[in-house]
This record gives sequence, structure tokens and C-alpha cells, in this order.
Amino acid sequence: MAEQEKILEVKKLTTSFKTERGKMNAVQGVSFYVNKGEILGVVGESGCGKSVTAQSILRLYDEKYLVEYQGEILFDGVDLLEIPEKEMQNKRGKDISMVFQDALSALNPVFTVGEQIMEPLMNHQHMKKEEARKRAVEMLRLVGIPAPEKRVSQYPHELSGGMRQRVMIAIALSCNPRLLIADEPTTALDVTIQAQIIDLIVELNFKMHMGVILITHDLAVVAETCKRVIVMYLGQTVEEADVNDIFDHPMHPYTNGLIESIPLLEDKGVKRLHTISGMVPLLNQIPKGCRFAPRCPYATERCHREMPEFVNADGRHKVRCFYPIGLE
Amino acid sequence: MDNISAKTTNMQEEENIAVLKKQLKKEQRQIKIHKFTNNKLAMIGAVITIAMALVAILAPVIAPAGPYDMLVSDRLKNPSSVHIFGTDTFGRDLFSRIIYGARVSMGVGAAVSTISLVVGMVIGLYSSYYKTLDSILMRICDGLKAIPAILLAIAFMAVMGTSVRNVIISLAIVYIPDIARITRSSALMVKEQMYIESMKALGASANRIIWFHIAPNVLSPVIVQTSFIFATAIVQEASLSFLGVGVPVPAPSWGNILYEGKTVIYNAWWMIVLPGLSMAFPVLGLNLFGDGIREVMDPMSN
Amino acid sequence: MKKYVVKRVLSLIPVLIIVSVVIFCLIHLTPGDPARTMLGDQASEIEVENLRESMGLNDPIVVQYVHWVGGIFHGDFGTSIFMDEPMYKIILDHIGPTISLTIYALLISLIIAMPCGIIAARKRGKSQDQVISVFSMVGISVPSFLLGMLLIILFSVRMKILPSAGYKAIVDNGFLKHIEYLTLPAISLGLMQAALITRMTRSSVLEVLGSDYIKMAKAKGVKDKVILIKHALRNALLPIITVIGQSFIALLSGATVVETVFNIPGIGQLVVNSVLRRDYEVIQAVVLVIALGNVVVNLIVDLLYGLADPRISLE
Amino acid sequence: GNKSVSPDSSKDSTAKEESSSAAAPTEDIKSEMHIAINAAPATLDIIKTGGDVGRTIADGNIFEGIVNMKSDYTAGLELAESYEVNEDYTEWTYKLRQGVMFHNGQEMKADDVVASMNRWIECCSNASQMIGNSRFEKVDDYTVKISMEESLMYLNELMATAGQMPAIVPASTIADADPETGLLKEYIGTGPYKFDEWQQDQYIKIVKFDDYTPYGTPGECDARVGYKEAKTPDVYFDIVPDDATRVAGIQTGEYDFIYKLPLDNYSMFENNSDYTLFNDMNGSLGMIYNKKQGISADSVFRQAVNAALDMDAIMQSAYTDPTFYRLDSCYMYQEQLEWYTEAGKEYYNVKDMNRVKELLDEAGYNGETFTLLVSSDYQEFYNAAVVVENQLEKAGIDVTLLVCDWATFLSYRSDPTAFDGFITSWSPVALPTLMNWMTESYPGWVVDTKLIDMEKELNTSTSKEDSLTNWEEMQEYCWSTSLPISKFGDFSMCCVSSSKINNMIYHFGPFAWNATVSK
Amino acid sequence: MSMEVVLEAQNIRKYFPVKGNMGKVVNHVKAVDDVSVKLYRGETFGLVGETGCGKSTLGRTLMKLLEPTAGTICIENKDITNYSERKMRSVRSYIQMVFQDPYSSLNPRKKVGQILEEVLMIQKIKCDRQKTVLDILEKVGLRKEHYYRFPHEFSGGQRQRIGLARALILNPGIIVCDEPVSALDVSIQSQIINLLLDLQEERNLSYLFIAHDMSVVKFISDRIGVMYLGHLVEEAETAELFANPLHPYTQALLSAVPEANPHVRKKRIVLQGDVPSPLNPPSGCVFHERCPYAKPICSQEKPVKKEMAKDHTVNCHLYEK
Ligand SMILES: Nc1ncnc2c1ncn2[C@@H]1O[C@H](COP(=O)(O)OP(=O)(O)OP(=O)(O)O)[C@@H](O)[C@H]1O
Ligand SMILES: Nc1ncnc2c1ncn2[C@@H]1O[C@H](COP(=O)(O)OP(=O)(O)OP(=O)(O)O)[C@@H](O)[C@H]1O
Ligand SMILES: [Mg+2]
Ligand SMILES: [Mg+2]
Repeated sequence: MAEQEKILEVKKLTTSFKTERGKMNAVQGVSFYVNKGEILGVVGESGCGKSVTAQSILRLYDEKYLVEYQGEILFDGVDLLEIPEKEMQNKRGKDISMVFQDALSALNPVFTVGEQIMEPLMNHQHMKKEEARKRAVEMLRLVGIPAPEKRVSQYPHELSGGMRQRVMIAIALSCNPRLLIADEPTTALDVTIQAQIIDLIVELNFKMHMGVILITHDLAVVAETCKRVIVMYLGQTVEEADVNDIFDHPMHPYTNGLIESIPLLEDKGVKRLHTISGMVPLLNQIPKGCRFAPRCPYATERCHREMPEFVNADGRHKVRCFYPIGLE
Repeated sequence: MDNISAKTTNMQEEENIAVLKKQLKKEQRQIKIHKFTNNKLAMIGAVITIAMALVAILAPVIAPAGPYDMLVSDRLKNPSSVHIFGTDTFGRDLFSRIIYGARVSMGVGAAVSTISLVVGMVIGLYSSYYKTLDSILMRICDGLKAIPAILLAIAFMAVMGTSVRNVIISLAIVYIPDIARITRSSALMVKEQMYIESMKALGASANRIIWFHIAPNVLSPVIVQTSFIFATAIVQEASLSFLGVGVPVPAPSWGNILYEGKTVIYNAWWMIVLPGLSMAFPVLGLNLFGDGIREVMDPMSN
Repeated sequence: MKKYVVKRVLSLIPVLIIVSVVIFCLIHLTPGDPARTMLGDQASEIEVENLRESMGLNDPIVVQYVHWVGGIFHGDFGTSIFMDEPMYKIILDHIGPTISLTIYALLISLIIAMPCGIIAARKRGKSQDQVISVFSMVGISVPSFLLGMLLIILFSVRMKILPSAGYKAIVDNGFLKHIEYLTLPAISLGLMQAALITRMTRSSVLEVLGSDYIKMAKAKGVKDKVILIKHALRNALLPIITVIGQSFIALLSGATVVETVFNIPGIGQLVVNSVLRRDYEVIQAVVLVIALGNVVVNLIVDLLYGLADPRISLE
Repeated sequence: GNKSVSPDSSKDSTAKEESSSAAAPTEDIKSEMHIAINAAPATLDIIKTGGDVGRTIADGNIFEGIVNMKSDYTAGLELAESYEVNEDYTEWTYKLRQGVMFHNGQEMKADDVVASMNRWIECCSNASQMIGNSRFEKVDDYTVKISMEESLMYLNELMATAGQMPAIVPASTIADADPETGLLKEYIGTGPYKFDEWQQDQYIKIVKFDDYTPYGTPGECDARVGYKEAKTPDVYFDIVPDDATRVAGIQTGEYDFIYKLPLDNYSMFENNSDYTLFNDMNGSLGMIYNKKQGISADSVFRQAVNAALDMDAIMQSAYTDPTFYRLDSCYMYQEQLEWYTEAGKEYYNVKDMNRVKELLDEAGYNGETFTLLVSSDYQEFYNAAVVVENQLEKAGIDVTLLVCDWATFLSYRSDPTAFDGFITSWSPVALPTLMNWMTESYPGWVVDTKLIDMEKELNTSTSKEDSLTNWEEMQEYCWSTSLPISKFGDFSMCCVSSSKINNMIYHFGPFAWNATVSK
Repeated sequence: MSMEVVLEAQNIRKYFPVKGNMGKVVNHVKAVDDVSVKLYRGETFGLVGETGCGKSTLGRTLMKLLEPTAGTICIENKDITNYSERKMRSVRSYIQMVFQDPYSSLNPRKKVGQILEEVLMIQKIKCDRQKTVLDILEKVGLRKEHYYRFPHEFSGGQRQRIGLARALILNPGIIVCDEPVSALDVSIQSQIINLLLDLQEERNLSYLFIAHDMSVVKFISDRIGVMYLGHLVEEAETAELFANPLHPYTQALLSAVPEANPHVRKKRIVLQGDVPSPLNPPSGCVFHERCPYAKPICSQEKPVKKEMAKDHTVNCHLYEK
């Protein structure tokens, strides 16, 4: 495979929230990249900073009052953290767009879904109202919403959870972005629609060379769609590899635990599911050494003392662990 | 053996939790204090408000002269070292009158705004929650708002004699609908939120939902409206007093000082500017303080 | 919705009945009566008594009330002994200036308040916010009569660019003259309302700025200004509409002080004058008209709620 | 030019017109005059109701009487050509001017006069008290007469200066008066102006009456009596209740004349050639005691109150500066030379606290509350009341100030249980007994039979000398013993006109006729 | 498992009015159309189906958060259909709900601790409230230190767990779980499912479990109902359903389940045609337009419920006897 063009490269991104309890680094030193036309899967513990990373890429948090960004986010070689807000506005929704995790609260309750889809169209593609409306209906149909002509004029609270999520997807895809950040786009969807949406994303990704960051908990979706996966734990990337490698021989103990926890359709007679023991530490009580050490079955004294680097372990397989599984 | 260890771990756990609770409480306290003290404007607001209240309470101590001491031949003297705020149309010391006036004016402002805040919120919240009540209460408010305050005040005066109470009641009646409406408008919106539905699912009583979940979410527009009422009540008090239906007269109030000043606006600026300023102070203080409360209550701000 | 409107309009009837009873009681509680004020200082007690008798003021209150209500059913809203005109004309004559003034003042206040409120919310805590806040607080605490007088001194007496007082009806004097005479009063009313609306806008916009959908709009690449005006303001509209409605009502039922200072023959003056000279029938009629106005304005406001926030249904 | 009419030069108000022909409307004369008044009159039926403002608008402009007041408070003939009276002043006969037209086109005849005068006698309490049951009768179309049981030497003065004006209106309008209220529905008189329009709360407009025939010598008009000519066709009386607004309006040129200048603003217009100031003694201010009930029914207590008062402070608080008031114990005006007397002067403005104490002890005062009623509608009264309260409190009398609006004031005032004293003013009259507080029925209620007898004697006396000595005695008695009121002093009212107004006759207010406004 | 019915709903319908321009009702969304369900004590009833088919609406209606347009609801043999809001309150501690949308169902002004403690207060449960709350936080995989945080400071998954904690804290008898684990990573998801199972065992709880993840549903449910466009089209015991799906929609659904194995590519049954709208449902069988086996009768007649095997019912014309 020829070396591909990187559409996005995140280098040592740190996002810290200013909270009542002081600064909290929700994301610390995360680095990864997305190639043109590639689907990158992001998985990780709930609360590990996936959504924050995603939103940091778009600089959605209020920099005056809420957060502080550090590091570099190179989009087409341009550092998004450096450019002025005006330029950023131009990129959002047009070059990079995003599907939010929480579909109800992310849709504006007082506008119809149609108006919300039309807005970026009229904004970025300078469409006329009529044209935009047609396109909105088309988008709704594309994401599998029945009777889209009627649904365009409904309000978010009148739709079911899955429909709202699809509206979000429709908004994100409406301007044919070059990079799509999808934060759990299919959680509220039934499997048939999920399949349809994933197919849609794959298709666009294929046809238009759209880069995709797919954040999800559904490892099955990752397995089906992504080429490369990164695994996050407590604000850091802990593993990065091709999808087959991750599933076949995960190196990080956390990834390993994750994969073992998947309930399988074929499982018979299992009474309990596998879990990773222990709990994620608080952001302001992060351990000094390896962040996973307190929960790691293989942790040594070194792990508790020192923070491992995120390094290439095996070919394109990167991992943040002193003792990667299967490499001893 | 096993039993004992279970017991000890249990005890230990209890202890741990107790320690944790304490720790959390302490942290919480610190956060609150920090949040408030860090909010400089709110602090300034609080200081101004408290200072004004002190001025009112300590009027007899602060004022250099009695509010009624008059020397008519000294009327309308410029501010000077003898009368730092000058004298009024009766030759009374304006500074003393303004200080004593703080009692009546801030009293009326505070009473009217508190009464209309409380009653208005009750009406607004309940009518937003119950539709039948809504159509009744809101129509009553429409009716109330149509009745002129002077008429109310004159009628009350006839029944209960002259007193500050009349002014307070008649103004409160006029302002209650305002608060009720503003409360209702926000409450109608809040009521449709999912979290209200989720409270219902938990079996929360209507009263609890109304007071613990809707009310805190509608406070910020209500605070704005209330501070507005505070200011207008002070002025209105004067116009009613002037008709003889308010504060028994020679008693000083900022409003009636202003009214007296109105006729001499061309030749005695101090009669207008100084009471006007003294009115602006508590309004400013209250507003800043209200803003501060809003900030402290707003979970998103820090 | 049609049903709702009809229901609301019907609810007028009990409102008017209750208001009429209350106002009737209030009026008769107040000392003084129209006969005495009409005849003035010099009149003898006998003459006052005669006039009271012939005006029916000595009848029991219930009889007077029934008489008055009976009159209404025959289209007779009573007569004023002070004004030799049919009641509807008295009210129409006074309501015209008030409506003009109200609309003008509200326009002024909206033009000032909306941008100021939004800017203040956006620049929360910054100097712009503080300047606007201080101005609006001063605006709230300066009584409108004072502001009015200062405006007169400045613009009429000193600069001589606007008339100091009076009212010119549109029909007789044309639109320009009409507006010219209303400008200063509208400003002095408008500034006060503007102060309130600014504060209200600021605080309600702040309430919604933290929402996810604002973030979402940002992610769509919507410009800052558009986010504020379209997304935030739209969601913060309810309290703002309400204050505007309340201001409208307050102004309609009498910007008494400003009307007096600028000598505008509006409802406020009519109410106060009628109350002061105990012109019973006029008070009753005007209060009923104001109640009617309140119900209508609030109906419109309530309908606007539904438009502003589709989740709200009042039916 | 700057013209200040001071009290002692009040004769100046007899404006001498330079040349009547020059004043005919020319290009440089406006067709409108705007006079800003401070309140709307209740009605223009000034026969039925009294009141300054109504008089200013209607008296002389719209309505005329058989006689009217001259600047020295005496009566001059207006619609009557001449009159005759018998020796004991019981029968008066008036010869009317012929060819006087009403505004509705009818000619004024004796029937109209009889109807108007008799209506007046019934409406006006002064008149009905002094005239009793007698009524005017028609002798022929141009002659009327009245015969009375008791002599009434001052009938002309009564007609000219009573609080309500004996205006002559067509008999038909009287017949058409509102059956309920008895008020005239149409304002039809014989004056140089006719009523045109009343825009509620805006203005009252009167316009020139073309068929008016002036009487007297051109150029000579003494207050209301004399040669009148409507030189400005349209006169607006703008109703401007707010003092400051009137002041601003005269400065901006909105109004040509403003009625009742707030005294504190006087200095703004002084020495300014753009304005003409009018400052005329206008009435007397005082406190009227409730003699029927309560603590002030005791005349000794009243004496105590009176002794505590410092009239100068009271008058200054009400009228700001000695330019606008004067201290004088005489109930009548200094200008009314014939009635002027200093009798009882020593009881005026004593402010002797020892005396107060003595009197209070004598009256057995025990800390009862003295309720002082005042209306907030008149700033001066209110100011005076505040000072009175202050002084009485200092003198050890417990005072409650009862401030209320005018309507409430009127109704409380007529209730003897509601107050002990109230503050009011009264205008100069041609005859002492015309002062309203002298009448038995007027609030305060004169109950002293001796005083009542003295009044009667004065009213029915048939010689000037008798009545003057009567009067002197009476005033002495009032001050020293009866004390129905405490007079504080005389005050003036200020008005301002723009100097563009020429030939304005001013006497208790502006008269529109003969005046012109240059552009 | 006992066969005691704790919740029974019969012929539930819930229609939402659709308003036209002038606020006139122009149509109805038949979100739930004639659905009957039974829930036994100690069992988990899984509810799956296409998005927008009315699962949440059914759940909310059973909770009486929405007034049913028609039908009856019985809890513990008490007919609560016509209970007033006040009377419902006593029932509420027995039946709880986890909302699909976690963030918007939490009051943004209340800290997590307050939110949870309030629940105890509402139901007047006397205990060391704070301790109970701290315990439950830990149970759902949050930390005790989260007690004083606002909802917006949490990640999506954490919020979902707060919602779950709120339902669990009262020890209810029935919980309606509307996608309780959809936002959780598999490890936490396993933890939560284990917790739910433990509680069920301990307290004989009943769950109405709405989810999209077939493997989760399969794992946790005793019986499963499949909904399509407001109708319950198939209902069977878990093993039976997976082994022998009868309704063509169920078959399509199962075939679409993705595998967490990058090497396997399954063959899916791709449904033809547009998803119909509940605004305007097709006549006859609501699925006929997309059904690969549609017969003429399907577009004319509504199929009725038929029991094909023990406790396995289906609404489909294919299975005429
Ligand atoms: N506004 C905020 N203030 C403070 N902390 C925050 C804020 N938003 C998120 N966090 C914290 O940042 C961390 C990462 O959150 P994030 O939403 O990125 O998690 P996530 O990986 O998306 O999890 P999930 O899969 O549950 O959505 C969490 O621990 C959360 O508590
Ligand atoms: N308030 C409402 N007004 C109008 N229609 C509504 C309302 N709430 C829900 N609906 C409609 O009811 C139908 C069922 O919605 P529901 O939320 O129950 O679906 P669901 O099965 O939970 O879907 P999902 O799995 O996507 O959450 C949808 O078509 C939706 O548009
Ligand atoms: Mg997330
Ligand atoms: Mg749902």
C-alpha cells in the first residue's frame, strides 16, 4: 500500500478544562493521524476523552472561559489551533464536520430539522432556500428516514432517538466534508439502520475520499468498517494498529480486556460477562506512572513509577506499555 | 475469623466513607467560597447593597441633622461645608434627608419587590404547571394589571389610613402580574424539558418539581425583573406619596425629594442629582449581586 | 388553535365582570365624589347634595352597579360629567396618542436593547458588558420624568431641534409632525424599557449559551453573530417576548408621568385625571378597556410563545 | 421690553392701547395665541362652578355680565348701560345695552338676563345667602329689576367679584341644560370670543366672534370692563399641568404665555428682554379652623395655635421670596384702600412661645392631636402645611398632617370630624363678607353668633361709613377673640409671556382680547 | 422463574397529533398501535425493533409519562390506567425508568449527588442517604468523588450511568431500561449488565429492556419482542427467537447484526423499499411493502397474532394455519 496523504494529524494534543476544582486534563498528549479516504476507529473506556478529542479538533469549546488547548492539529498541513476563529468558522461544517454523541441536546429545539440541515448548505454552499430544502429532504432520505418530506418540517422533540441521530448525520454529511468526525453515530440505531448508515459512510469515504474518525463502543462496527483503530484510555492513546491486528493480537492489557468483554451472539450458557476489574481514576487523581497500572493484571513496580512511551512495537502497531502482550 | 475480618473491613469502610464525606464537604465549601469571592462584581454588589442597608439602619447616627429640622430662610443653599449636599426647598439639610430617605425608599423597594417576587413566582409557577389554573390565574393578572395604582392607593388610604403599607400593597398588586408572567414564560419552556419528565417518573410531587426543578431554572430573568421593580417602586412611591396616599408626608423619601427637586431643576441641580444618584446605588448593587447569584448558580460558568 | 383563541376571547367575559366589580368597589371606597369635584371649592353643601342625588350617587352601590351594567347592555358605557362626549370617543381620542407613543417607544427600546443585550452576553465580564450594564442600570434607576425633563432641556430648550411638549394627531398634522412631537417622550420611555430589555436579553441569552445546540451550531460553521442572533436569541426569546408584552401593557395602561411631562393626552393622563376628579364612569370604562387590552396583548404573547418554542402548547 | 408688574403698580394693568387701528391684523401678527394653563377647568359653566382657570378662559372672553370687575376690585358696567337703585338699596333696576348679540345669533334680551341672573342666585352660595329669596324680574325687553326685603348696598360688587360669575347666557341654553347635572351643554355668551373646541387634555380653543360690538371708548379697558376687541382670531388655552413643561414651553416658543410660573423659576426670566413677567398680588393664604368640633372648636386653643405661627417662614416656604408675598394682617387687600384696616394687627405673627404656653394651659390642652388637612395638588399649600406642622410641633402641639388629593380633600373638608384645620387661599373680593370662610356653610363653619350678626349688619348697611366701621370692628373681633382663621399673608401669582405679546391686559390672569402676538 | 405477572399492558395505543401550519391537527403519528405486553416477575423482556418504531413511546406510556390514547395498563394486578398523577406517585417507586437520552433527562443545575439523593427524599426512604448514593455511584462504575459534579462535566457514558443509578437506587420492582448501555464501552457495559443480572437475582427484579445491540439483548433477555412501526410483530423466548425467527422483519434484523470480528463478512438480508412512516402507515400488514415474501392479502388485511410454538407468537400472513 502506497504511503497515503494525511488529511489530519494530531500531535500531542492536550485539552484541559478550567473547572471549579482547578485545571483538569481530559486529554493529554494525544497523537494520531487520519489519511485521506481512511476510516479511523477510536475506541476506549467511557469517559476516556474521545468526545473531548473530537470536539477539540473543531475547537468547539469556548477558549475564553472553559478550556485550554495545547499541541498541534494539522489539517491539510495547517495548524487549526493557530488560525483565527474566522477561518475556523469556514472550515467547520464544510471541510470538517461532526456528528455529536447526544442527539437530542445537540439539535436546536426551536428549529425544524429541515432548517437545521439547510443552514450549513445555505451557509457554505450558498444554496437558495428552495434548493437547500430539496437537498435536506434528499439527505434525510439518504440516512433512511421514512417520509422525509414530512419529517423536514418536524421539530427534534417529535422524532425518535434514532431519527434524531440520523438527522445529525444528515447535517454532518450535507456539505460533503473532507473529514467526518462521527461520535458514536449509531448508538441509538437498530442494526438494520446502523448497517445502512455505516454503508453510507463507507460509500462516501470511498467515493469522495472522505476521511472519517469513527468513535464508537461497538467493536463489531469497528471490525466491519475501519482500517485502523486507536484505543484510548484516560486521556491518552494506548494502542494504535490495523483493525485485524487489534482484534487478533491486542498488545495493551486494556485492549485485551476490552475485547474479552464483548458479549458474543454465539455465547451460550455464560452467566456473567467478562469485565476489567477496578475503576478509572479521577482526572485530578491521575497516577504517576502508567495510567492503566492500577487496574492492570500484569503491572509491575515500574509501571506504577514510570509512564511508558507511545512507541512502535511491531510494524505499524503502536502501543503504550512496557510489557506489551505477545511480545515477551 | 472470616466473620471478624468482614466486620473490620465493614467498619473500615464506614470510616472511609465518613472521611470521604468530610473531604467532599470541605472541597465543596471551598469551591463555593472561591466561586463567590472570585466574582468581583458580585462582591462589589454585595458590599454596596449592605452599605446602603447600613446607611438606612444607622441613619440617626450618620445624619448630621434631623430630617425635619428646617430653617426656611436657608432654602436651596448650594452644597457647602455646612450642608454637604446643600439644602432643600424648606432649608432642610439634604444629606440628612437623603440618609433618612434611604429607610423609606429602600424599605418600600425591598418590600414591594420581595412581595411581588414571592407571590408572582407562586402564581407564575403554578399557572405554568396546571393548565386550568393558568387560564384562571393569568386572567386575574390581566385584570389586576388594569387597575390603576393610584386608585388602589387612594382606596386603601380611605380604608386603612395613610401609611407606607398602602403604597407597598398597591404597588405589589401592580407588579405581581409582571413577575408572574415572566416566571411563567420561562417555566413553560423548562417544563417541557426531559428532566422534568424524568422527575415525574421518579414520583416527584408537583410541588417538588415546581419548586426544586422549575423554579431554580427560571430565576435569572425573574431576578432581572425584580431589580427593575425595586427601582420603579421607589419612584412610584414618591408619586403616590405626593397624592397623600403614601408615606405620611414630611417623612423623607428619595422619591419625594426628587419630586420636590423637579420644580427647581433649573436652579438647584443637587436636589435632582444627589437623590437620583442615591437611588442608582442600591439598584446597581442589587443588579451586580443578582448577576453574581446567577453566575454562582450557573453550572456552566466558572 | 382556533378553539384556543376563541376560548381565550371568551375568558374575557369573566375577567371583565370581575374587574368591573372590583373597580366599582374601589371607586366607591375612595373618598370624594364627582359632584363635589365638579362644583369645586365654592359650592355649598346643599348644591353638592342635589347634584349627588340627581346623579344617582346616593343610591345603594348594588343599584348603581346594576344600573351601569344595564347601560352597557344597551351600548351605553356611561357619560362623563366632565367631558361632554360619548364614552367611546373619549377613549378613542386618548388611546390614539398612547398607542403611537407605545409603539414608537418600544421600537426605540428594541433597537437599542437587543444588540446591547446580545453584545453584553457575548462579552460577558468584559468591558463592553460592564459599560452596557452600568448604562442599563442607570437607565433602570433614572425616573422617566427626570429623563424626560433633561431631554426637554437639552433638545428643546438648548438645541431647539425638537418640540418640548404637546401632541399632534396624524390625521390633522401628518406623520412627520406626529413623530416629531412624540420623539422625546418616546425616547424617555424607550430608554427605560430598553434598560430592562437589555438586562433581560443578556441574562436569557447567557442561560442558553452553554447548551449543546450552540456548540452544534458552531460545529456547523455558523458565524458567531448568527449563532447569537439566530440560535441563542431564538431560544432565549420567551422571557424577552414577555417583557416586551409587559412593557406594552404597562405603557398602554398609562405612561402617566411621561404623558404629563410631555403633555400628551393619552390614556395615562385620562386615567389619572379621572381618578383625581372621581370621574367614575370614565374610570370604569377605561379600566375595562385596559383589561381588554391586557387580555388581547397577552393572548398575542401566548401565541408568540408557541411560535418561539414549538414544544410549548398552551391548549 | 422688560415689564414687571409689581403689586403697588397694579393700576398699570389698565393697559392703555397706543392706537387701535395699528393693531388690526397685519402680516407681522400671528393669527394664533397659545396660553398655557396649569389645569383643565371642570367645566366652562362658570356660573355653576368657581375656579381660576375657568374664569381666565371664559370670563370676559366668552361670557359677560351685567357688571364686571375692574382692576381696583370695584364693579363696572358691562352689559348694562346704566342702573338705578332706591335709597335703602332694596330695589335695583338695570337698563341693558341694545343690540348685543349672543354667539348663536340671537339678540340678548331681558328674558335671557332674568333667567341667567336667577340661575346664578341659586347656584352661587354667596349670592343666595345675601339676596335670599328675591329674584330678578323683567320690566321690558331691555330692563330688569330686582327688589329685596333687606337692603343690599353691595349688589354690584357681589355680582362683579363673587366666586361664580353671573354670566348672561340665552334663556334657551339654560332650559337645555343637562337635566341630571344642571350644567350648561353649550357655552354661548356675548363676549368677543366664542367657544370653539375643547380637546380633552389638550387645549380649549376660542375664536373671534365676528358680530361682537365693543362698548366703551376704544383703547380704554380697565381689567374686564371696557373696549374689547378680538385681535388675535384664534386663542388656544393649552392645558399643561406640569410646571416644568410650561416653563420649557415658553422658552421654546411653544406657548406665548404661561400661567402660574413656578416661583423658583422667576429669576430665569428676570432681566431677560425676551419675556415679560407678571407678578400680581393674587390672594391670601391661611388656615381655616374647624369651629364646629374637636379641639379647635375652642377659640382659646385657636389663639394658641395662631400665636405659635411664624408667618414669614410659612410664606417663604410657600412663595420662596418676599418678592412674591407680603405679610399683612388685614383680611382685605391693601389695594382696596377703602377696606384696609390694621385692626387686630397685634395678634398677627406673634410667634411668642410663652404666650402659646399660657393659652394652651388656659385651653386645657392635653396633647390631643391637631389634624391639619392639606391638598397635595397645590404645592404652596402643602409647603405651608409642612412648615406649620413643624412650628406647631415645636410649640408643643401634636400635629398630624393629612395630605391628600384634591377630591379627597374636598370631601374630608366637609366632614367636621375629619380635621381641625385646613390650609387654603382665597381671592380678593369687593366686600369682606364675600370671603367664603365668612359664610356659615363653608367648611370650618362659622358658629360664633356674634360674628354672624356682625356680618349681617355689614351686608345690610346702607351707608359706606357704617359698613367700614362695622368692618373694622369685625376684623378686630376676629383676630382678638373669634379667630375663625389664621391668615398667613398675601401672595402673588407669576405669569410669563413672551415679549412678542403686545397689549396684554393682566388682572388675576391674562385676558386674550386686545392682545396681539407678533411673529 | 415464577409466572407471576407484574406488568400487563393490553392494546396500548399512543397517537401523537401532527399539527399543520395554523396549529390545526392534520394527522396523527401512530407511534404505538395496539400493542399488548406482559412482564413476569424476575424476567427480562427485551424489546427490539427499527428506530422510530415506538419502543421509547411504549416505555414512556407504560410509565404513564404519556397518557395512552387507548388500552389498559396493570401493575401488580392494579389497573393504573386512570390513576391520577398524585395516585401514580406511590406506584412510581415500584416502576422506574432509564431514559434513552441521558443528558437531557438530568437537571443541569443539580449536582449528581443532589440528583440521586433527591430520589430517596421523594420516596421518603430513611437511610444514610449520602452513603446510599456513594454506594450506588460506585456500583454503576462511577467514583464516589463524582458526587459533587454537574451533569455537563461527564462524558456520554458516564451520564448514562447516572441515569441508571437513579433508577436503581430506589430498589424498584420493575425497570424500564431504554437503551441503558448503548453509550458504554464494552467493558463497562459488561459491568453494568452483570450488575443488572445480580440485582435481578437478588431482588427478583423485572426489566423491560429496550436495546439495539442484539448480542446484549440476547444475553440479558428471557423473552424478546420485536416491534415494527408501532406493532409488536413477533414475541418469543430468546433462544427460540434466535433459533427460529419467523417474521421476515426479525429475520432481516438478525441477519444485519455485525460481528466483532474483522475477518467475518456476513450475508445480510437487505430490505427493499423505503421505510414506511408512522404518519401514514401502509394498509394491511405494515411490513408488506418491504417484505420479500409479500402476498396479495398482506396489503389488504392486518395479520392477527398467532401462536406458532409455545410462547412464540407472530403477526404475519405467511403463517396461516
Ligand atoms: N465540561 C467539562 N468539564 C469538566 N470535565 C469534563 C467536561 N467535559 C468532559 N469532561 C471530562 O472529560 C473526560 C472525557 O470526556 P469525554 O466526553 O471525552 O469522554 P468519552 O470518551 O467521549 O466518553 P463516552 O464514551 O462515555 O462518551 C471525562 O472524564 C469527563 O468527566
Ligand atoms: N412528541 C411527539 N410528537 C410527535 N411525534 C412523536 C413524538 N414523540 C415521538 N414521536 C414519534 O413517534 C414515533 C416513535 O418514537 P419512539 O421514540 O417511540 O421510537 P423508538 O422506537 O424509541 O426509536 P429509537 O430506537 O430511535 O429511539 C416516531 O415516529 C416519532 O417521530
Ligand atoms: Mg463521548
Ligand atoms: Mg427510543
